[in-house]
Amino acid sequence: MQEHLVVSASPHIRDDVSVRKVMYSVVIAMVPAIVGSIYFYGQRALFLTLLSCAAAVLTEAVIQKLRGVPVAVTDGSALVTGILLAFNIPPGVPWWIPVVGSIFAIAIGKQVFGGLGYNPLNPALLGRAFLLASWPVHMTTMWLPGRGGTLSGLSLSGIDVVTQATPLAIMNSVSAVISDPASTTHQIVQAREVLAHLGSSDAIANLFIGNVGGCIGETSALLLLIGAAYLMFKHYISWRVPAAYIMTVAVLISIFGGTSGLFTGNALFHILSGGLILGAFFMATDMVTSPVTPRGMLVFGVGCGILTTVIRLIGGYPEGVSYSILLMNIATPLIDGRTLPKKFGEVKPSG
Amino acid sequence: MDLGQLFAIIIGAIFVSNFVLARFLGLCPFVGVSKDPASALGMGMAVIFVMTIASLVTWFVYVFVLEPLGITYLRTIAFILVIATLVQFVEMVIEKTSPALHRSLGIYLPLITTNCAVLGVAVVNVDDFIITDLPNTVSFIYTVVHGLAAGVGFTLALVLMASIRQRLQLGGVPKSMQGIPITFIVAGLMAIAFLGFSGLKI
Amino acid sequence: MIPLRQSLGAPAEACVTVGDDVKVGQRIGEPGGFVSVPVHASISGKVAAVGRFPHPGGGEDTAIVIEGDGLDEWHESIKPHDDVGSLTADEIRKITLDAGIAGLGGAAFPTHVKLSPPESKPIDTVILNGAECEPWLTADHRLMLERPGDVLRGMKLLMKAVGADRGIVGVESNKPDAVAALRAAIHDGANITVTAVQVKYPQGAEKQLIDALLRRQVPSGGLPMDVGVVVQNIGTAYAVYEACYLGRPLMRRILTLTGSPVARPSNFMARIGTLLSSLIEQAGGLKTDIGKMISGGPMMGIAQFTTDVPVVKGMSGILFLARGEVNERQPDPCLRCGACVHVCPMKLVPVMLEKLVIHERIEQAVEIGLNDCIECGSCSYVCPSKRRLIHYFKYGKLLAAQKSAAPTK
Amino acid sequence: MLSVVATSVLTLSGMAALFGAILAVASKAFAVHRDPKVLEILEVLPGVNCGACGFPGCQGYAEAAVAAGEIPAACPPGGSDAAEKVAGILGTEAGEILPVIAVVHCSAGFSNSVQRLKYDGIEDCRAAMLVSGSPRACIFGCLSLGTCKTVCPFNAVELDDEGVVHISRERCTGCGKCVEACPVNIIELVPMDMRVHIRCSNHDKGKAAKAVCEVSCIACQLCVKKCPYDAIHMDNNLAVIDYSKCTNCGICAAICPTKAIIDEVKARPRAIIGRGCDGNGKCKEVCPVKAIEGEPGERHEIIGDKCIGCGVCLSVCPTKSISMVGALGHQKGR
Amino acid sequence: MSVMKEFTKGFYKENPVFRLALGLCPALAVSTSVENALGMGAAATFVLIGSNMVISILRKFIPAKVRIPCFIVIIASFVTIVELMMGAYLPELSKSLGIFIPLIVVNCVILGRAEAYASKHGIFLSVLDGIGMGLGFTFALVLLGAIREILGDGKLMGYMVFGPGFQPVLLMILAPGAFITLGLLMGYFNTLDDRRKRKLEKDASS
Amino acid sequence: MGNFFKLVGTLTIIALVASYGLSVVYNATHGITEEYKRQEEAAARIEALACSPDATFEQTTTECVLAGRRFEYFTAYNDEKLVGYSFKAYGKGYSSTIETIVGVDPSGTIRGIKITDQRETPGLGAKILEVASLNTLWAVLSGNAKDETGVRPWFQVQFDGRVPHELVVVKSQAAEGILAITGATISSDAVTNSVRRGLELVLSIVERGDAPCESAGGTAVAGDAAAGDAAGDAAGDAAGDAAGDAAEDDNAGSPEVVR
Repeated sequence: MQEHLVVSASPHIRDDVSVRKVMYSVVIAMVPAIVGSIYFYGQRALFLTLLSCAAAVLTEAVIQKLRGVPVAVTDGSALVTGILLAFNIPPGVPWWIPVVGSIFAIAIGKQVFGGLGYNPLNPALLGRAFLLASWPVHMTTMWLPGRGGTLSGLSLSGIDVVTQATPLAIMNSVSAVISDPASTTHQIVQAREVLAHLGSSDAIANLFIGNVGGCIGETSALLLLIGAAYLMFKHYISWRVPAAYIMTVAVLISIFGGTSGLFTGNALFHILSGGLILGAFFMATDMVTSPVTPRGMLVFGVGCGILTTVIRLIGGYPEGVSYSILLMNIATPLIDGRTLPKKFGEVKPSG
Repeated sequence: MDLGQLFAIIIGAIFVSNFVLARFLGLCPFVGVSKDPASALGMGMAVIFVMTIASLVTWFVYVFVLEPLGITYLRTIAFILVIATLVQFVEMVIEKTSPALHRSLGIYLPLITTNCAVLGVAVVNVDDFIITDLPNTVSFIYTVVHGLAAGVGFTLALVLMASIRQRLQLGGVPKSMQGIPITFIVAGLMAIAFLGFSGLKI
Repeated sequence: MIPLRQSLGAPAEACVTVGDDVKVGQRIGEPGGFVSVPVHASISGKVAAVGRFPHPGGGEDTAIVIEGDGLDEWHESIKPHDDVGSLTADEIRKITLDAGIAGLGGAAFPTHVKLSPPESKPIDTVILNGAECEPWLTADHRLMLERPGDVLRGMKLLMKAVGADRGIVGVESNKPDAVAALRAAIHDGANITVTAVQVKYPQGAEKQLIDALLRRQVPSGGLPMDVGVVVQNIGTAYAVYEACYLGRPLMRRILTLTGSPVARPSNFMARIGTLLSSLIEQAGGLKTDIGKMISGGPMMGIAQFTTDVPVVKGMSGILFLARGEVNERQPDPCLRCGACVHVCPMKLVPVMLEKLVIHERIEQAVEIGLNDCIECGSCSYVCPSKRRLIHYFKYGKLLAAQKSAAPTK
Repeated sequence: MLSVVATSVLTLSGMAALFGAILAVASKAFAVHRDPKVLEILEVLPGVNCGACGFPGCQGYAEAAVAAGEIPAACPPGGSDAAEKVAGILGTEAGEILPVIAVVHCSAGFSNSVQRLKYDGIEDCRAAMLVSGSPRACIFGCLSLGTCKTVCPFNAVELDDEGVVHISRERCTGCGKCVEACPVNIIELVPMDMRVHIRCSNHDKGKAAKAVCEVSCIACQLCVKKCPYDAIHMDNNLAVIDYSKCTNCGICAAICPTKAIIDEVKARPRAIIGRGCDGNGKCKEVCPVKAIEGEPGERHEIIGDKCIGCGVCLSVCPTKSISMVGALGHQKGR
Repeated sequence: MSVMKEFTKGFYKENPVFRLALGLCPALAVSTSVENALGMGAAATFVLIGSNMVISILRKFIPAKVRIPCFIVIIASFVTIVELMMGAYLPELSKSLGIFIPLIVVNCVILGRAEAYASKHGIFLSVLDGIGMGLGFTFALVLLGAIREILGDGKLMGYMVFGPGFQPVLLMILAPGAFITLGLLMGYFNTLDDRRKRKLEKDASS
Repeated sequence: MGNFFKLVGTLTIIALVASYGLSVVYNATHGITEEYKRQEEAAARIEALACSPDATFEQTTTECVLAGRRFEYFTAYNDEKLVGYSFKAYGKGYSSTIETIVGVDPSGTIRGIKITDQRETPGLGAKILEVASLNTLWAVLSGNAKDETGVRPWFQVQFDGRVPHELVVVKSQAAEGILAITGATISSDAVTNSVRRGLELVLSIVERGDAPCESAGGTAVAGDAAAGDAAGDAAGDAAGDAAGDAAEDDNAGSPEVVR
């Protein structure tokens, strides 16, 4: 007997993309940055990344088993979360940090809501925020210097660079010194010197390549951009969010980010530091937690940009990227609802 | 009084020590009325209104009645009496003037009385602005602005929560977590995100 | 076997009974309403049965089975009109109706209805849709190549019927031969142009075609006539030509038979009522086991479960997919990637629509445009999670219709 | 200076009096007419907002009831209990509401019926009808995709592994949502106490029906003939029970050759022939299941596991020596 | 309903925090340590018993229209008593509970019980209900407090639980930790409840 | 109308009874509370100054307003000999105003501080009172706990012997200053900064003998004072810490309080 013909609703042909394909493409896109991190920070970076991934995948599998739903860890989404979380922690932390972070990210950030596609906030960023709130010392001091370089990419004198290892943190603290009326003239001169160093082309080049102190995967703008370009080429991420995000930061920093009045900010420095590239291309673009409407994406990006700038300039954290994305994640449903595209041929709603 | 300080109070009450997410005040209505954004907004507006008025009235009661008479220990009972009356009064007015709004807020309008955010704002006001030695005009303005801003912060959290819950209702959440439990998880995650505002230098 | 449901709207009512002799072109079904067309016999013979048979539109429907006598005698009413040039608009409409012409693009909307715009909506342009609706189908393409003159003649009649003074044939730019053939066939005096449009699915959807050609957007919930346009299919124009010049009712149509399992993919001028199984024989049979048989194109066509269905007026093609080509993957959770939003030609948000329909929030779904969906299939096509978006939208529209139809007690 | 006690007492009671007065005045000034009856009715309604009454939710029902001054329509979930209470509030007499239950007239499973196509799409009967018609070769029957289950507000519908729909007697309130939703219209609301049902809706002739489904009604007319109460008739090749005549005797279910009739009575009484039997054999003649044996003139006996407790023999016994025993006579396997 | 049932329902079946989702504000705010949780629980229980008792006595005399204001005044009085007593005899605890003592007034548990129970039942049952509910509330607070204190501070009742190597999860002490812990606990209780119900149903059907 | 009086009457009577009852309780407890506070403060002053319990204190109320409150200080004498000064500092912490009593010796170094009132988060900000106990719960339960009475909280001990410019919160033990509580920079800041401001004010008064705030009570001073508050108010708890460097945020933006 011949098998029955399949009957389904149209369309009868499908593109061959799949969730797995998308997820593994993201993984591939992050490979350059992983390789870079191993180069800059040594094997420990790889070790932490692997731990983080293993914990994420395992947690996902265990919870899915417990919930009695099909175990679908092979779709790669947990792996992506694991890598992204590892990218967001300093390379010098103890081994249990990425493990606990991954467990939190997957369990509370994702599976509680039903798993892939339902979580309102980016799990990897939640994991990071959780770690940051829980073990602030580990998360803000355990930097490793880049290969052959200094923590900040420059050699500095007179400033406490041990605990303030990332370039952005140094920028923040010297800015504070400059704007503090209690600072002595000598301190201010010194601070200005540091500031000039940070803005120098050498420092910017170091930032671009990634040979500075920072989280495992966030430092090398170059390698991240290679991955991002691949994803954009594949149309898995939209240009809207990163573009709006980075442009907003650039504009706002240029205007307000300087220490000597308006329009003296160093936008390039801010864009290349503090994980902004990683955030803008890999985390703000997270499909599940960002808006689906084109206008919504722009609003989302601009919102992230504003919040990042606000947190960087007047907030308690030097980088601000993860919190601003999380905050905008919260607002995503609201943005989606308010930015529905104009329907084809839509007439002005009457009344 | 200076504007910077006023601004600090506003930002502080809305973002940094958000009444719901950082101070745990007003959780019952936060859980109850956050099912759809429209009524969340309505409830939020009602709370903003009540909080502002309550701050104003309790300031008068405290500064002109309780303090001069030396019976500040009665502040709790006096404040709650004021608030209860106020809310019931507002409820009657809304029911008369806008039945639609009244229906969408349902039973939660009377619950504003027992919304600890309202009594909370009055008590916080006393601690932060009234018993300090600020001149009366200044403490009055701070008090009212703080009430208003706290209400706005409450509304912000409420509306955001409502829009997220609306999305969550469209599937996914495991059965035992549905409803209030997941609302709390979301609140927790929102609170984590709001940690990003901590340390704002204004 | 000729089903009585040949167009959108009410099916026709049989006006012959079992045992009657019928001839080619004889009317065997009377229209069941204004939005309905008559049905004609496509062969001569004896009526063998009137009953419920599988219909390519899905499910079963009443059909008249005619046992052919092989004589192919034409009914006496079939004779060419003498002076086609002097036909008035009303007469053209009448002929169209009598000939049972329905849109041959796929939806089978009765043509005479389209040709009767209300006074308040003057029509200035007739667009002939030569942008083949779907990939794989080439029926319209063949027709444009082989009968360009007749197609344009039919078009002129259509323009006359609605009083439009301009005609545009929109052809996708990957068919330069068709453009050339049509252009060559245009003779002086006729205000007809042939325009090549971008190759982009769903360019053949009428609203998108109007937008591409005239930059006019048909309002949401409106019809092309709201912007002064009537869009007709190539095949329809040809049918009008046949009806007016030759006096023949619509009893045959061109359709494509294709897909990897087909031995000789080809276009047929097939009589209405021909069983698909016999068409398959004509095409040299099937090489491999088929997994799916689709009436229409791959994007919007209707899947069939048996080859024992007849050709109907709205059938533009038959597509076969081999077993291995059928995508039966279970859907994954929605990633909210937004690809569907990106491709939607109607600028809707399928991702939200789907969720609203799943949770039966039909009112909300309608509010954000459920009924504007043209079911082109683009969203389902691109969805990485293989969600059944179009199916949900069809379902949602059904529920929406039920809801608004439900009497409020 | 007054003492703290005096100040406190004066201030607080003063405030209380003042606010009390404000409220009292305001409640007059802003009084809204709200019918207390609406609230009362809302209290007694089940509050599931199922909409089976045809009004937008229970509130709508209550408002309509008060506006009309009588019960506007039945509240199926609430049943006569709620109706009585509502009527009590309204002061009108409640009409007797017969409790009803939904019954599915099809019992085709995956293994005993023929599929005609492989459906790939949303798990919903209505959605399936949109693209393909029924995936079953029997176009009258159940699609086994569970729309009735999804629409049921009371979790009363279950599909077993075979795809056969079962409706829980305990949970079904007869709200009729499934009846409305079923695209092949095979669900019907029947009186609650009816326990014997035709589980087929196929109007094809016997052979055609049998070809697509083993448990279909093949229009053999056996049940029509055997029904002692004339409660079954044929409607276009399909047996249909007239519930106004049916007595749940279960004869039809016992004799149906294709098991297309279901007998849900779990425990039936059993006939017992007493001493008074004179062996006239009348009971033996009428017994539809041949459960009585005995030589003429001798006391007859009931064959225990054959008797279905239909009670037909009772009425024909001239000596009135047959009686029905207990409802626990024997357990009919499901 | 038996007296015992009336008394124990507050623990699990009608636990004010986990099941009825009442009194959430103090439950989250003061559950940073077991000590505070106990103090708050005791204070709330005292107010609950007192107000239930008084309201039950007065229930016949209070007109419906001013019911809520009257209840609130009564509750507020008891709260103020607690506030004053605590200030005098337990000054340290009073300090650490902060504004949440006055906020007991608007604790939905108390007004809710007054509305739903005490205004309809006799004095004995009302007091019993107050004790039960109060203990249930305390139980919930202590459970939350214990979890948060152990994980967030590595301590229980102010004493270290783990060795000095333990790195406490500071988040648990912060606001997010409170929300998440409560959410997970509620989800857990729901699961338990579900399982219980399913078992009951199974028992009933077999 | 009778209904009206019944409503109002009931409410009034209940309020009457309630307030009577309350005032009785108040009268009974008020004295105890006040007395406790007075004693606690006195004890704290002595502890902060590490002087003999017989020391006498002389209160001075200044024109200055600091942190929204009129600034007062005590001059302590033991046997007619100047021992030092003591004042109360108010700093806005994360969830409360932290009251600290500071003892200063005549040379201007801190002799000790004692935090007398705080409602900071237990486990976080409240660690400003934490004694670095090594006793575990198990040790306590098994009765092996070491006696730790009289041990002063490590955070407060850090203030001993400091002069104003050393009162800076730092995040690592390597740096010179007051080591912050992990995750609770706000609370650490609040204490440190309020102590420093008070100290500077006291010293300028006693050393130079001038009352540097003629404009006390005016809006400018009030605003300044409040600005100090705001910085504390605005800052979150664990957060500032995480920044790793926000230690100086409190005084970074705002001008010094008193000229």
